[in-house]
Amino acid sequence: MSKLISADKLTRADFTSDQEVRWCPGCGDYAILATVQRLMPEFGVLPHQMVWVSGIGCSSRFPYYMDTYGFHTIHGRAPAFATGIKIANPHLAVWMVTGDGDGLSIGGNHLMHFLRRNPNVNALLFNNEIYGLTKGQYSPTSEVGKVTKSTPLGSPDHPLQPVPFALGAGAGFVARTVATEAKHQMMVLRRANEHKGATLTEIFQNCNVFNDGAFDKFTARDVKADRQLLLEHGQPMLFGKDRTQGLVFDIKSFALSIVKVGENGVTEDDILVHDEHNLNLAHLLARMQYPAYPVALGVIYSEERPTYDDVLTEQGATAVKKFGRGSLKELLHSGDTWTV
Amino acid sequence: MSKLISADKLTRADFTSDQEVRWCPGCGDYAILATVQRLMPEFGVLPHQMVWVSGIGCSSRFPYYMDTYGFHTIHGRAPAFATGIKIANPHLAVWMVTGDGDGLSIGGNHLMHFLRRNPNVNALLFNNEIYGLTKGQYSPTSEVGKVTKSTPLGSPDHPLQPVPFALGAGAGFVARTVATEAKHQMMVLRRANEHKGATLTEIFQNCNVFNDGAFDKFTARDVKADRQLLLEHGQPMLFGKDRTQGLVFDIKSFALSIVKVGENGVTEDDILVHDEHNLNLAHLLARMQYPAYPVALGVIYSEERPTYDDVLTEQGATAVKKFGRGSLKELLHSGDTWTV
Amino acid sequence: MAQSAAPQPPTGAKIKTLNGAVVRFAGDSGDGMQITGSQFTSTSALLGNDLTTFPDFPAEIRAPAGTLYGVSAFQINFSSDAVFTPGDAPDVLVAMNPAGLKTNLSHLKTGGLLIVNADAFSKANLKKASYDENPLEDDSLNAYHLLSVDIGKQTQAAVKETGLTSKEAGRCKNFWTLGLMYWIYSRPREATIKWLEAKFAKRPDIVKANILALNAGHAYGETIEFSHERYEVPSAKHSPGTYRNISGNQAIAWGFLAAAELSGTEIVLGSYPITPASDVLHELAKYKHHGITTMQAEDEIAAVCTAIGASYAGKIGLTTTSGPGLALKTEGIGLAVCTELPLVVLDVQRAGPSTGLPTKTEQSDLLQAMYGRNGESPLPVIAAYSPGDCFHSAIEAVRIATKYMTPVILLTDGYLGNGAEPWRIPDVDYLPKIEVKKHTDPEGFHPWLRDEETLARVWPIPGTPGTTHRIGGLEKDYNSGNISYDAANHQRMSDVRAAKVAGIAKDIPAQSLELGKENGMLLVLGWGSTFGAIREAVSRCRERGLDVAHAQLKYINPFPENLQSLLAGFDRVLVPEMNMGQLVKVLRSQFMMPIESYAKIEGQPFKIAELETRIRGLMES
Amino acid sequence: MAQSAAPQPPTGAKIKTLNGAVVRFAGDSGDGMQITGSQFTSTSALLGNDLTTFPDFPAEIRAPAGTLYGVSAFQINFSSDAVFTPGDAPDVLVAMNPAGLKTNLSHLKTGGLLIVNADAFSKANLKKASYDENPLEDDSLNAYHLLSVDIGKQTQAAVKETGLTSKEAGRCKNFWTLGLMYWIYSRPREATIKWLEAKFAKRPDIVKANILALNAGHAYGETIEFSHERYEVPSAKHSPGTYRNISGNQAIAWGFLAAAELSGTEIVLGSYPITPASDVLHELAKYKHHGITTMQAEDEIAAVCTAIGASYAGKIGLTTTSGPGLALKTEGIGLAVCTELPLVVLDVQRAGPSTGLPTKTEQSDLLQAMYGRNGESPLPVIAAYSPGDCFHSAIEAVRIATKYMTPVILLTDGYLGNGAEPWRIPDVDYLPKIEVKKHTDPEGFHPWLRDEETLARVWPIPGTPGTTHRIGGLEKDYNSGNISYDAANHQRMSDVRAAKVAGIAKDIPAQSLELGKENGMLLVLGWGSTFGAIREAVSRCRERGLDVAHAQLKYINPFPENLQSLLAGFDRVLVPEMNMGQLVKVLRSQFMMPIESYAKIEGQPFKIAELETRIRGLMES
Ligand SMILES: Cc1ncc(C[n+]2csc(CCOP(=O)(O)OP(=O)(O)O)c2C)c(N)n1
Ligand SMILES: Cc1ncc(C[n+]2csc(CCOP(=O)(O)OP(=O)(O)O)c2C)c(N)n1
Ligand code: SF4
Ligand code: SF4
Ligand SMILES: [Mg+2]
Ligand SMILES: [Mg+2]
Repeated sequence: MSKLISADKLTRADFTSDQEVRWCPGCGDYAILATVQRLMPEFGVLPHQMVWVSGIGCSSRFPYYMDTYGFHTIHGRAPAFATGIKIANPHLAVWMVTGDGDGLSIGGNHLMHFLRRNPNVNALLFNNEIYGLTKGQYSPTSEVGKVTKSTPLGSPDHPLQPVPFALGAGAGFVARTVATEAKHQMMVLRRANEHKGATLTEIFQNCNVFNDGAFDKFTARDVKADRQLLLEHGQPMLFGKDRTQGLVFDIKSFALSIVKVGENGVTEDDILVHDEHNLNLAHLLARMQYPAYPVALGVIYSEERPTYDDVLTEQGATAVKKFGRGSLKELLHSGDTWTV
Repeated sequence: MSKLISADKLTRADFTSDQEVRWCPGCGDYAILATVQRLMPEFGVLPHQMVWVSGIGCSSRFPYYMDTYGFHTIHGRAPAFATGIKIANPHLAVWMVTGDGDGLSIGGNHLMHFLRRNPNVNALLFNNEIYGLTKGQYSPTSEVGKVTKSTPLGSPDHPLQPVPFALGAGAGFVARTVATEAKHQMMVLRRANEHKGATLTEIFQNCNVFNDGAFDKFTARDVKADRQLLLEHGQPMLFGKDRTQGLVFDIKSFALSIVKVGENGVTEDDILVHDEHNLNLAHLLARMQYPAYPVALGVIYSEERPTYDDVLTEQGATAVKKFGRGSLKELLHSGDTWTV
Repeated sequence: MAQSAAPQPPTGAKIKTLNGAVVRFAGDSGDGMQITGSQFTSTSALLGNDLTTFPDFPAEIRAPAGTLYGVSAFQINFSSDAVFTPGDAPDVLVAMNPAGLKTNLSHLKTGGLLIVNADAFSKANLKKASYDENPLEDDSLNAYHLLSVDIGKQTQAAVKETGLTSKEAGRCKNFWTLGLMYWIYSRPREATIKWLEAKFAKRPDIVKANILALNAGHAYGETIEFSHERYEVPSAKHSPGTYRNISGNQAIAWGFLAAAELSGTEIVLGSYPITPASDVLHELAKYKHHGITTMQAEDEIAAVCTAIGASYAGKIGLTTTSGPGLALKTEGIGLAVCTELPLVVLDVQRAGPSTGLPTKTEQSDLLQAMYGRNGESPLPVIAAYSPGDCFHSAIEAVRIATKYMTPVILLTDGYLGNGAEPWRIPDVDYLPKIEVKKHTDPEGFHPWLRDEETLARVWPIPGTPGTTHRIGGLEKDYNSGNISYDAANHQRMSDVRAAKVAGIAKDIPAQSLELGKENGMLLVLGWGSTFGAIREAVSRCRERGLDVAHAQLKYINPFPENLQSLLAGFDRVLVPEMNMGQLVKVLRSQFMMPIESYAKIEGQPFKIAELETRIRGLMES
Repeated sequence: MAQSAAPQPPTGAKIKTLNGAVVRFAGDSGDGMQITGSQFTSTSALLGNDLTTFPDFPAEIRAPAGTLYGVSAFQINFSSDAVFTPGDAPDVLVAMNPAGLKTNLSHLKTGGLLIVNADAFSKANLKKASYDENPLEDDSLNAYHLLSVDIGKQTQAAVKETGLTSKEAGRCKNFWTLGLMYWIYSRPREATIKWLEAKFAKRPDIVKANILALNAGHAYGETIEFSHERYEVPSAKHSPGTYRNISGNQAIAWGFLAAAELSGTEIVLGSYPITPASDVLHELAKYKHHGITTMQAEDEIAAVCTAIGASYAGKIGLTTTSGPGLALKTEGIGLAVCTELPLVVLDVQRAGPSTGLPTKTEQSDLLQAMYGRNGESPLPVIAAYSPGDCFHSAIEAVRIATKYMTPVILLTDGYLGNGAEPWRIPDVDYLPKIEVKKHTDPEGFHPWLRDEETLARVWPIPGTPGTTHRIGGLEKDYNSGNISYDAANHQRMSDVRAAKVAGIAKDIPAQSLELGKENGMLLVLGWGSTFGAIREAVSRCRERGLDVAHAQLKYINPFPENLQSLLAGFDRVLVPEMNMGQLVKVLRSQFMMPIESYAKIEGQPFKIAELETRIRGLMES
């Protein structure tokens, strides 16, 4: 139960429920929970004005641990519940948690329509490239050939990339971060919170039981500087330990390519500058995969457009303005009637 | 019932069933049916080796009119049925028909997973930007603000663009054509047929009853030359009545822009050449909308990669090679047993 | 123009007074039969007749002209007595083309009046309707009173002065026909003229042409040597009040608007279009100023989940669908059962299985509504039995859902949804308020606190300080609402969920008899849209002196408390259903009585005559 | 190493011969209790004991160490007599930590042997298990025979020589415990040693350490002053044959492989993971060389639709799931009913409603299986009752599906799926072949041609010349298979679909009695996994001289032809079910008999004792 507190005195404890956290020891979900609980007080939203919605999966247990309103729903359908909550009460701050199975396998359609509709809801997709809760089957984001319980001979499907998928669906805000990078994650979630409209943040999260080390190749401490591109709007897209590598667009191959500043006459001015409002660029950044490219983290795309809840609210208001607040009596007597 | 004919003597009649066609007079579906029936004999596939699968909608009645095997299934699920048929019998030529509601609203998830899995099935999406069969509600491809029976105050959702969606889903072949352009349609479907893997062809189809003229702005005879870009692999992307307008990539705005050949020193050599294997280009072309751009028609993207049915077949074959053809007797006696 | 249509004193033919009549209009989808029918309906209603209508659409959107499957028909039964069905066999059949004749003739009473548009009986049209011979030219229609008129030509002549193209002029022929029918049944033309003026306000030429056609048809009755009689059907003895025509789908939509007003709680509708339920979505979408938000979701699953989300957020979640859509919603409804959230699910049933016969009616989702969920998921099921009752059933569904914190399934069907009847508009001030309790007290709060009487859990609304909580589809502890895997607790929670629903029996009216008295030889027990046909059939049997009673069940889960004793009072109980005997299964399993089934599954409502025959067969044998 | 584990002649303690015993291992998820349990099981099976096992997993994947909800347990009932359940109350409980003790102690028989790992009873662990006091140090365990051993330390000492880290060494403590249990029950260690050698072939140090621990545990029994008795449980009188241990999920998977071989028709499995059905998918995915294609679909809807697509293409479509997944498949299954395609749907039931208690067992999807589809969609439902029967039920489901061209729902549950028992391997050569008829004759072909006897429609396969055709979910004409909106045809098709399923009654075995004789005072009628508990309880009651019989129903739709008369032969019929009385509902509605329900919904199988008490209560009162 939440205490009666004022928005400027919120602390992490105000967002921490009394429920025992039940993830496997070492699970990446803990780091996300801690970051979120530490971040939330910043937003000035009281716990009782916040709803966390989820589907089913390890990740989807998240709402139980937040001392806010929370709804742990059914597998894959969280975007629909979140939309329902938001349109029923647009004043609530609605956050959603889903997994790569929940959000992209059974729930891919809802997520897609959620993104194009654009309700003002923030969705976090915990991508561990595996089904955790059902004990280790491959997920839509697992790599081709993955050997799991359900694919002892290797998985046959081409993986889905969440961010390109979201952009293809018409998302207005897409970002990417890493579970264990608290600072970066906070930055990204702050941006998601500020954005008016549906946001999707993909969070690389390690499932140490069924898919341990899935992201080590670009998140491990010693390699990350060279293998991650930390995006900043308006800044040249440089990366590497000494920030000497950068992205340019090569018109010949019609693709991004990596150059070294200081070599072959390349200067920082030649490097592409990140423009998070450019959808064309976003598409290219979103699809960069290690080892050909560094993995792009941060806000990949953002575009404000009318939110679904605002449009519906406005339609209601316009209707009232036009017809007056509906009266049942008038309605029943409208059109052809006769009196006996 | 199909007659016993040889593949080289096929005619349109061999693909025409005895069922009365039940679309509204004037419906764009007729044109597609005629084109398909005329085209099929070319492929040398006997009618009994072909299966047409569909969901539910006006468009999904299509299989009834083909004298092949056909399955008119349930709303939105055609990709799953088609995949089941193909993996059960990879020798069959499997074609699928869906609508913008069937394939993108209720069935969006199946279509997405179908595309990334890449079974060797050809899907045709009849896009009329409306729900025909249920008498005129808006669909995911309808424009914002569309007034329909279910949205008397205008639809609130940002529309989904089928081709960008398909590319975001990881499709290996995406094309676009117009119902009434028989020649172009044939060219595109020929290409789809040749492509090994899942193909998606969006066909702009007029629903003259509930959404008449939806595509006139770029398909009408008098404007189409100026408002359509007919893609040809390896050819410069020129359009316009006298083919003097062309596409270039503007690095400043990081976007395609339109130039006039012969003006400001622009020559044909400056014009971008279509490369249907370049996914970056495909993304840009796919999102071009009139009036800002001409609408791109033809093969927007193609990339061959292993098909789902091939991989599964191969896994079966590898397993047999490795373990021998499974014997039930051996299986039952494998592992720990004891005899009394 | 209008004055020329003022009712003229009847001239030639004698006018015979009838108790009532059944008229059926049939023609091509493009012939405007639904409009003709509803104009005839409005006018008859304004005249004070009681009436029931049945529109009979083709499955295709717009089938090619002249085809058998493209025929659109509209039947109306109007009377000075109370009527309960659109009538079995029409007294008059209007056939605008050969296909309309072919597919509808079998309905017509022997000796009935058959009006045909002779112009349409061309070779091509005859062929499309699979006629080898022109039936107007052989003896095949001898059993009827045939009035063959070149309606097309007559219409063209009548509207010539407007200068419309001949295609546009041709479209007025349904109003010509309507004029003739008005003449035959002595109905005034004003209401239709007003309607035309409003409808085509932007096209005065069309208004004029249609009025000309209407008047010409009327005049035709006057002038020809019309050997058939002319009739008058006086007003019915309606209870005093203001009436309107209403269809089931419209009434149910308005019922939900009423529930929003009566409960002071807004409604959020999540829906996905499906025949024959879509019109409820369409209707509700018009009334955003009535405290309703409507959303066309991407599918039925999203629709129900959106509605449940809205319920969690403190609104009344509503979702509307038909059979295949209900099948998709079952997992979501199970969550609403488990989280005990108020939700109303409307199923406008259609003929199954699978896609079935989407435009035909059936009552075959009852067992799906009762049992179609995983696990033990009891919920209330109610069925509306008439268009007017649809209004009240919608309110009742919302009352039960919010009072008991439970999803409620409300059943109607395509016949009920599309059919219309005059309805005495209720006095809004006397409609009972729905008291919705939202929980705001943080003291001792947990989300599974229950009302001792109703067993409903509290409804704490996000946004309320002090009652933050988490719910979900996992089993929860009776005493804290936290997730619980405890064995005894699962039994207890299962028991209380069942007891809560069963307890609603105390809060609904006792089952009453529509006709007849308690303790008798035969009770005919119906549910849903079979009401009218059963009532009329039982009434006819009773007129013959048979000891038969009629009850129509509205509350199916739980049954009214007195139902078992009521049934026990009869020697036999017969349950007619438009399915293979689903209610019978439920009744038998609950009461273990040898209840008899009269199951018919033809995608069509029962005819009075077939019910009468069955009842008499049972009782006279 | 192996020779050191050769069975040593019993030294000190006297060995008492028992008929059987029930042992329960409980510990933290990380303690390896499932491995310990299954090793004990294999060894006992090899010794010739009859046995049944019950693994009891936590709901969490890997709960934090020491928590109550992270406890993992494994129970085995082994005997020289036939056993049918894992046993009600264990004779021995092994508790590897305080949480294991806390959550499992209530199961232990009064006076039973309680072995605890004293090392784990640290302050921290006691707190995590909500113990205020250390139960090993107060009187709270007085009712049991407590053997408190510092297993952790003992293990460390035993494996020291291997040089493993102390963490790795600690992991061997389950084998130490197993060694002690082997000593107590006089079981040889070879099989386990062999298993270790194979399992950790790449880590000889681990093999060695575990063997050392096993032997040390065994030696501990020898050396300590162990005041408890030592036992021997001789072999059971199994019928001659070769046996293996098998769980329900494995057996059902193998049954499907058998069906593919017996029918000469490949299987295509479309499935989506869900507890507790996933293991069937996992098992089948291993056997691509057995004529099976498996696909993990994007959801349950795609899974069933893929399977139906495969059926249309001439393979056997199979889909496996649990309750919430079945809810999602209902629309698809309805299409298979309507298109009359062979399809097998396996539902490994779990506790509901909604997400419910995913790791707990229940039988509450029966009504969903029977009625959970829109429209009239009859289909056969069968339920397996034991792991061995799972194998045959899978074959039977395929036989019925292909012979009658119908989807079949096959029900098991989590208890049956995970539980294991010894199974006499059937002689493959004597398993009846499944004759699958595919239609290839173009003569007079249409896709709804029916077999006069079975009423099954033909199965024409795409790729066959001369039989191209279109099918779908719309109603079709009886005589041509074309779409038909005809009223009488819909009745006829509905009737024939129902008759086809009902007719299967002629093709299944008559219901037999498991125990007792026809015509008596009480019949206990079970279905599914309650078999063992009911059989044992009835057997005990019969030993007391009560006139009670037992039958276990496998065919639920249709019922065996003789079922009604069989039931009528008893004064009373009691139906125990792990739900709120679902089979009772079906039986009552069909037979209108006052069948009594013993419904229990605790997510747990029935205990023999509670059934015995209920039966005696009924009969002795
Ligand atoms: C309808 C339904 N189908 C299947 C399941 C089983 N299930 C639960 S979670 C899950 C997948 C979880 O994967 P993901 O979303 O990636 O979450 P993670 O556990 O990896 O965080 C599945 C298949 C279910 N609960 N409900
Ligand atoms: C489960 C289910 N929900 C809804 C419907 C109703 N329905 C049939 S077709 C359709 C939409 C058709 O739109 P589209 O796919 O664009 O096809 P079109 O008719 O425009 O060709 C809908 C909603 C259905 N048949 N089944
Ligand atoms: S299974 Fe994986 S994702 Fe789930 S809690 Fe454990 S470590 Fe985390
Ligand atoms: S409703 Fe539209 S899409 Fe459907 S058949 Fe008619 S014109 Fe074609
Ligand atoms: Mg995951
Ligand atoms: Mg459409």
